[in-house]
Amino acid sequence: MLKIKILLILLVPLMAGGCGQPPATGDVSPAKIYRHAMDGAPGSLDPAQAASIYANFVVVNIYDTLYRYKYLARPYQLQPNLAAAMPEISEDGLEVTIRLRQGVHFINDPAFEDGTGREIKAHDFVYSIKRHFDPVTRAQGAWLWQQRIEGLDRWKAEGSDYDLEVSGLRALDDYTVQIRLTRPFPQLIHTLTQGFAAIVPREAVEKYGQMLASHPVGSGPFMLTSRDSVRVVMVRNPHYRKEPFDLADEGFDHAIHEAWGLQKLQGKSPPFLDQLEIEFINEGAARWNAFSAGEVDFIKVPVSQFDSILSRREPPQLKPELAERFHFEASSESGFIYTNFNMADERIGYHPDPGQDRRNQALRCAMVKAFDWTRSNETFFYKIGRVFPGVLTPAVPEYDAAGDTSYIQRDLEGARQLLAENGWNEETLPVLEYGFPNGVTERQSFEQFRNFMTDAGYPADKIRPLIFATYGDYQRAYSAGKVPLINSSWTMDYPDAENLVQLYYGPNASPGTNSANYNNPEYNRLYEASIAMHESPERTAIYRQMNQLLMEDCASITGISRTLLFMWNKDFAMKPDRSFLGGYFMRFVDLAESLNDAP
Amino acid sequence: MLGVTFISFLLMVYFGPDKTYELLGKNPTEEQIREVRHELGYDRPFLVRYGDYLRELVTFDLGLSDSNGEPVAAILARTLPVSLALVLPGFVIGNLLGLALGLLAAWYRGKWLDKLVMSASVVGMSISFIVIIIGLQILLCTPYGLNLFPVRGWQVDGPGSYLYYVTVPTLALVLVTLGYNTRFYRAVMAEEIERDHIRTLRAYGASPAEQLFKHVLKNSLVPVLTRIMFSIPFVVISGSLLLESYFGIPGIGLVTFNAITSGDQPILKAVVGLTGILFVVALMINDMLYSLVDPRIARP
Amino acid sequence: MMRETWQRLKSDPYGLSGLIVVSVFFLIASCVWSGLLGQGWYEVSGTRWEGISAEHWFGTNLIGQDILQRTLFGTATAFEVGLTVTICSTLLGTVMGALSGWYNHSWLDEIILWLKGVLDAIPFYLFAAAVAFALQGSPWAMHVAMIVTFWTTTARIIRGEVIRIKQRGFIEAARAIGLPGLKTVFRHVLPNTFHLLLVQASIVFVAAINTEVILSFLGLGIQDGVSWGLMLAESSQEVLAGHFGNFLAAGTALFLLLMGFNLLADALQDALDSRRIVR
Amino acid sequence: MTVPALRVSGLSVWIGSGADSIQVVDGVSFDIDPGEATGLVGESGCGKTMTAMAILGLLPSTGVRVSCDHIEINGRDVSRLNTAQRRKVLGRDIAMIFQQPATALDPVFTMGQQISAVYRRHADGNQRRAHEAMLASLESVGFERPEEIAQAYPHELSGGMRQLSMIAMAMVCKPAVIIADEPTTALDSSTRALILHQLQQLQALHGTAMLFISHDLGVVRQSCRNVMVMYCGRLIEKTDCQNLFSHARHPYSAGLLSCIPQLGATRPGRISSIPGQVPALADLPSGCHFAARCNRSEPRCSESTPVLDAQDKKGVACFRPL
Amino acid sequence: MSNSSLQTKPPMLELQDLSVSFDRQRQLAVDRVNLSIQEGLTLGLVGSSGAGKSSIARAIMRLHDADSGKILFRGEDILRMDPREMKAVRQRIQLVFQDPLASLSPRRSVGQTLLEPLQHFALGDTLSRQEKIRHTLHTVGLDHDVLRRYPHQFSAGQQQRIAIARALVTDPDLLIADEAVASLDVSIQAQILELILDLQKDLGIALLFISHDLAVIRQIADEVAIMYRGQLLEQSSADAFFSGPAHPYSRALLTFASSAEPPRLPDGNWNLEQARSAMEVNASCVFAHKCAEKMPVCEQLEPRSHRIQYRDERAMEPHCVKCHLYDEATGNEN
Repeated sequence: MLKIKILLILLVPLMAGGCGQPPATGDVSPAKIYRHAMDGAPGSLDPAQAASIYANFVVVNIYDTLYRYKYLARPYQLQPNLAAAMPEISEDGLEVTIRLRQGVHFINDPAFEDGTGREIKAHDFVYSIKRHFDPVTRAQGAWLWQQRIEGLDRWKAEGSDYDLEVSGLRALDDYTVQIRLTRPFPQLIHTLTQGFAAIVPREAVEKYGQMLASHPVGSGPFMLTSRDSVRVVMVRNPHYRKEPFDLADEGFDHAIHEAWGLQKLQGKSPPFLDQLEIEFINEGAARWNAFSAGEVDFIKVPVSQFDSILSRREPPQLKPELAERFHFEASSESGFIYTNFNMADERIGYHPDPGQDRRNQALRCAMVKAFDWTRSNETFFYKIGRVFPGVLTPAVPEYDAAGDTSYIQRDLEGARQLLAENGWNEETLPVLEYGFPNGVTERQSFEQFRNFMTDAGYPADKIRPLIFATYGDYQRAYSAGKVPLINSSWTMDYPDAENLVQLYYGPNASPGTNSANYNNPEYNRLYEASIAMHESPERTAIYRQMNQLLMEDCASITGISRTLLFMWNKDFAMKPDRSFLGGYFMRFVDLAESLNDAP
Repeated sequence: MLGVTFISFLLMVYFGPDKTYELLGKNPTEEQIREVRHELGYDRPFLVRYGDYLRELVTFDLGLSDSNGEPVAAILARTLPVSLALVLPGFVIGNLLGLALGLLAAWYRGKWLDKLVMSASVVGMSISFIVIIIGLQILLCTPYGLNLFPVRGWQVDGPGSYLYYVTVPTLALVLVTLGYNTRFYRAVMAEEIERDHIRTLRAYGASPAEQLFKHVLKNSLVPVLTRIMFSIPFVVISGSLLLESYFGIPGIGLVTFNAITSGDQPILKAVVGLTGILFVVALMINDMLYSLVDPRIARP
Repeated sequence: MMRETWQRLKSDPYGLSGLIVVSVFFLIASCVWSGLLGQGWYEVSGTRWEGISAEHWFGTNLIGQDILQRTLFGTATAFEVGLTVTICSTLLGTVMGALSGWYNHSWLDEIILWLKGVLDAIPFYLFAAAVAFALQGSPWAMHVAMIVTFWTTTARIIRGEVIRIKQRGFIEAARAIGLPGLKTVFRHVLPNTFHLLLVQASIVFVAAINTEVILSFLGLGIQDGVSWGLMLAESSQEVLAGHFGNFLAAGTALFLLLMGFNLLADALQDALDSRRIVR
Repeated sequence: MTVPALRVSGLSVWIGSGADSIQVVDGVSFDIDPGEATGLVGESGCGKTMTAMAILGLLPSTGVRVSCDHIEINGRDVSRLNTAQRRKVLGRDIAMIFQQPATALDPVFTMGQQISAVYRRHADGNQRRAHEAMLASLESVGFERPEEIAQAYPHELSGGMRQLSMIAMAMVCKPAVIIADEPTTALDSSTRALILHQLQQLQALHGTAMLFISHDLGVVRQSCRNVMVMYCGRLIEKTDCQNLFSHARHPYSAGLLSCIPQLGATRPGRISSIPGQVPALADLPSGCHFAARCNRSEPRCSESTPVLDAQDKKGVACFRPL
Repeated sequence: MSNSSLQTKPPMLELQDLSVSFDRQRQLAVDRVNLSIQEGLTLGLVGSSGAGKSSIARAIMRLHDADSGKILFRGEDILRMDPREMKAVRQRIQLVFQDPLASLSPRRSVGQTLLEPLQHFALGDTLSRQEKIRHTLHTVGLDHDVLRRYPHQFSAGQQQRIAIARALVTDPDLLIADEAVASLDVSIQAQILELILDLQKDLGIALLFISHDLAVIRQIADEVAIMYRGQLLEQSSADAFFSGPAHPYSRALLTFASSAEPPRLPDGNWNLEQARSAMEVNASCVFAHKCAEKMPVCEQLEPRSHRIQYRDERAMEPHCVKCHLYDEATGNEN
């Protein structure tokens, strides 16, 4: 009966509509349209609020930053973008002078005097950074520069008057910016590649106010035409500065990039696309379906599909029938996933009584031992995630591939023994809440976590879920120290390990990024000592030492870096990139050679 | 109306989600937290915030989304048409089909046709909306089924693409409402058919068509209209919420869903206010229709 | 009275099969509560996405939990939610409906009607979300949201019926001997709404289970434990990858239980029809 | 001999199916001549209304079984007609007036619309002529301002006016037969008198035959010349009114008559009542259904059934009539 | 039995200028009515529907608030009683309704129904209550095996007997029967009337018998009161009334009630349309718009209620009429 009903109902619209066909797109139109799928949606498109990967992605394609990373070179190398050259840095590392390219204009917008975009000047950069220190902006990037640029914090304290000059952030002339730092900040240039540091015209801010977030006025390669909850559409900025692509300079490697057809870009000026559409598809399965149905040209493959697309895991390789149609790249994210213990919680963290403090440490270490990274990797990351001990992810040079991995080896016996030795049993073990924001995967992670713990003898009813309706509420709760077990992930802001080790720096405790509230004086001291250092063997040694401290204290169950698989249509010549927050430039994406040459 | 706004404000805004931490940068200072809370207005007294809310509703100045800074009014203006286009076919078909089946079953009540329709409607009522959505998606949108329609999305630029995107959600909506509608309409019609004045009609030789379409239908218009009117606000918002979040359709439901999961209060406030208004409007139209349809109300 | 109802119910094949289905599910739920079944719902006993086997009748889910165990446990969750919501909302609805019907046109009636109007005007999922926010983290948030919204229908039915019954002679008779209002309501009015309450309760039960599924799917549902809604939510991430275990198990169980309840509700409605009793 | 306007013979009705079915009308046969009013009297549940509904074919097709030899209107057998043919007869040749005019009229159409719909259905589709016929009919039942009534909805009229309108509706096609089922039961005594008066005048004017169903012997006496008494689904006595009141022959008829309270200057003595109760239809005694309550019964009364001569105007179904 | 001998006794129940209005529209349902009921006697209250008969009954039971006037039960004003006193009065006055099925609680067995008043008034102990119920059932002609059954399992006549039994179980002094036989078939009506007459004879209770049917009233009442649109138009002993109704309305009612054939319309304006439009006419006599003997004064002045003097032997009996025809001051044309 049900069948009949369904059939009947199915037939009606089918017959009436003669069956819908997918709407005609790209391939018949001469315009070059590229459709990108993203696994999340950006919130605000105001650069000052481009805190998420997704927002950053859109922002850096609409606005311009002073620096960027080379398109193809890995590990990452900095490259001037709107800046004319790499910065001049004084001996003491405190004074940074940056020269801007001349003749670069904002896009045309009614915000400007005669509706045409004016030239970008040094004071625009100064203004854009200052904005982060104006409470009205609701900026999220200020933490990158606060306490670091001379006078900026005071400027804020004095009321954020843009007409007042900040001693550490000045436009020397129309094309020269000078930044004076309070202490050496080797990562400064990295921060200038981020969407946060994108250059915003003051006229637009004053005209649109908060609505700048939905009405961006930039100077980037693309201009926003529409956005809604599921997609944004951008078109080429016709006045984008001419800047021919130089293969060698961008780090071209024949072995990898030739197959992707990137050599054709040589000498041409981006952007190459006429239209850029970004679909936001949270659902992995839906994203995959959209991709396999040809509705989008590029995706980050959802883990649930790894099974069906890979012919081998190490290194990941695409099945031949897919490889015929798609390009493929596997890369490891620079961030990682981990579970912090809230060290400020006396049930599990620091305790004024030294004996209890020790027992708590034993409990944490037992839980670390009970955690089964292999299993977790297999379940959620198709066994191709990269598990590593501590906080130094495989993506940074400080990672010690030959180091001791016992921290991430499951040792149930050891865990039980540790518990027993320290007087932990079913009665004495504390009730612990495992916090997570609402979500299927999050819940599954929790249930798996609980299973790992019960395997080591932790009673199931003593590990309880603490579910939050929104991510913000979850953050609020753990920032307030209300969550003993904090499931979290970290995406690096820039490819420098400093961004990782600061996660456990005592003064960064909640509400800062140190959600574990880890506070080891030795660790703190080492961090402070390394603060002025560039990447170097000395700094690596310090970082590894810090990593060791962290593991000894068992402040966190850590960690795994996901392996990201990207697939894209062979119609396009491109190089995917999404391992950290800063920068993903769509301006270099082009139609593949064969298609491009077709009339 | 005041009650609607008050209760929803109390629950959703005052005790509602806190967006502060999502809007904060990393490693924030206490001062920054205070600043954001101030910017979001969380630090103002309850009554002031409620008063502001009412003023916003009355002046239709709904502010900007906390998430993406877009004016809420613009978001509504953009998403409402999409939602309407999405749910309207299902709503209309679901009601018309339900009405037709209900009428049919009521006329043949007790006969096999009635039993068939009623059993089918029980089956329909017993399938969860979620199961229908997922099931239809598997059946129609994936290689495991017929793979005829898109899994998600909404890129409508003409009748063809409209059909392409709207079919599966419409089917889901029809399937989930048809059982309930049929039952309801059958009950109404059956009651109406058993009324004495229909017997009078039969005694005076009126044809079944005249009985059904002239007298039964007109007499049952009041409950039918009530049901239809009052389901509109909910279909537009609640019904589209599941459909849109599952099929990735940029309508008001998805916006609401995102607002719930991200705690975007200006949007939540607007949506609640909007449904409140819709509800009141439905109430008014309903009263108006009553008096048009039923002379006992028009001329007491 | 009850015997007649039972007789009629027994002679209705649909109703009887509905009753049997519901009873079987209730038995399962009882077994789960008493610890006989479904206790392994959280245990990882297999590898991910195992197919059907002797060990895992319905296969396993992503993290290797047995889907059968989870389905069984989900039955208990469904009944736990269904019973709680049904009992509370029916009680609340009865009291409110009786009050507002008995004191028809009084300020009390007006207030209750207003409250009903307000609750009806707020879209349910938003309301549920709001309650979830307001009761942040409470495992009862979903129950509260449902109870607070579901009582209105019951109250409306009871109010109408009370107003109708109030005009009947036997109420006049009770008032004529000076029986106090509350006593009259409980002794003479409410027993006559029993048949409506029973039917309405079964409808609320269906609605509660259905809603639990949707709320859990949206993530506003149960906290610890597993429910069919959570399984369906899981399945929504799997079905497109070709793993149907969760979907089939939870979808079928849900369908069967709802069907059983719907059939039972129908049969009850027929069996308890007061007009037929009078005749 | 004239052809009777309504001839019913051997009409039986069962409720339910198979072995559980209950016979509610048992072999009812009678004639009504043109212009003649015949009352059908009996206590509630005796099958009066069932008889009327069966004559019109208004009983539901499920759960009820009807059988009859024939039902003739002006000599034409209507019992074998199919539904479409029967529809043509209903309202044109035979019309019915119901007990509750408040519910028997459609609340959402005006009286005028409802009456002219009947006329247009059967006589003349022309809207204007139907309107005129409708007004004429309303006027003929005694309304002084028929236009007002035509524009009124049923709820705007008093009970008596609704019933008069109903009569106007029945009369609009000037049918050969009218069946009036307790037309005045719900009304005041003054309104009742008025309606009976109008009904009688119209009937006389158009020569319409009328089957007048009532539980009230007084009302039947006022409006009918002939009367039939029904008990437990059977006709037990047929006679003219005068005769019944002066000389009822069936013990039940006599008992019924004696139950009616009398008006008079002096207070009447004790009223007599029929002992016992009406048996349940599901559980009728064999033979004469009244035997158990009858003080004249003898053994054969419960063994065999006394019969009433089918088409005679007078008769009694009793072995020992008074 | 001579009514005149009882005349000197104070009445059991007396209504003095009782007015009752409907809930919403402040229209009077009962308009300054004076009535009295003697111990052990039956007052038949007659009128068409909407005349205010039931409102009087409801006002006596305080089911409906009276606007003004007094209801004296054995000299005490019911309207001014506190709940405790009222409870005592309620035990003494019982009601029987028109629709027997509707007046019995469908989900309560006969036994429970009969027990309730006993419990409420705390009469007797458990044992004696059962005995009392059994006895009362016997009185109304039912076996005690009905106790466990439910109302719908009985015929209409039996249901009414149960309702009467419920009224009798507290041994009341006054029974108010509000159209208690109107919905019954004649044969059952006769049985119930018989029962009521017997009960009254055996138990000596007074009866306020409300009916629209004059024939029934003739059967049962000692005194007759005629109501029309809230007003009491005539009151007299039954014999006097039926031998010579005074008010034009009473005479019309009698004409309607006689089962003469063909149906005869009494004189006066009984046209339905007229009746409808007349509702708005504010004549001073409520009956003026239909009255065949209307005089100019009837439209101007409300008639007084006053006694008619007869010349015959029944002159001692009170016979009150509210009509200008009998008022020497205003209606002297007669």
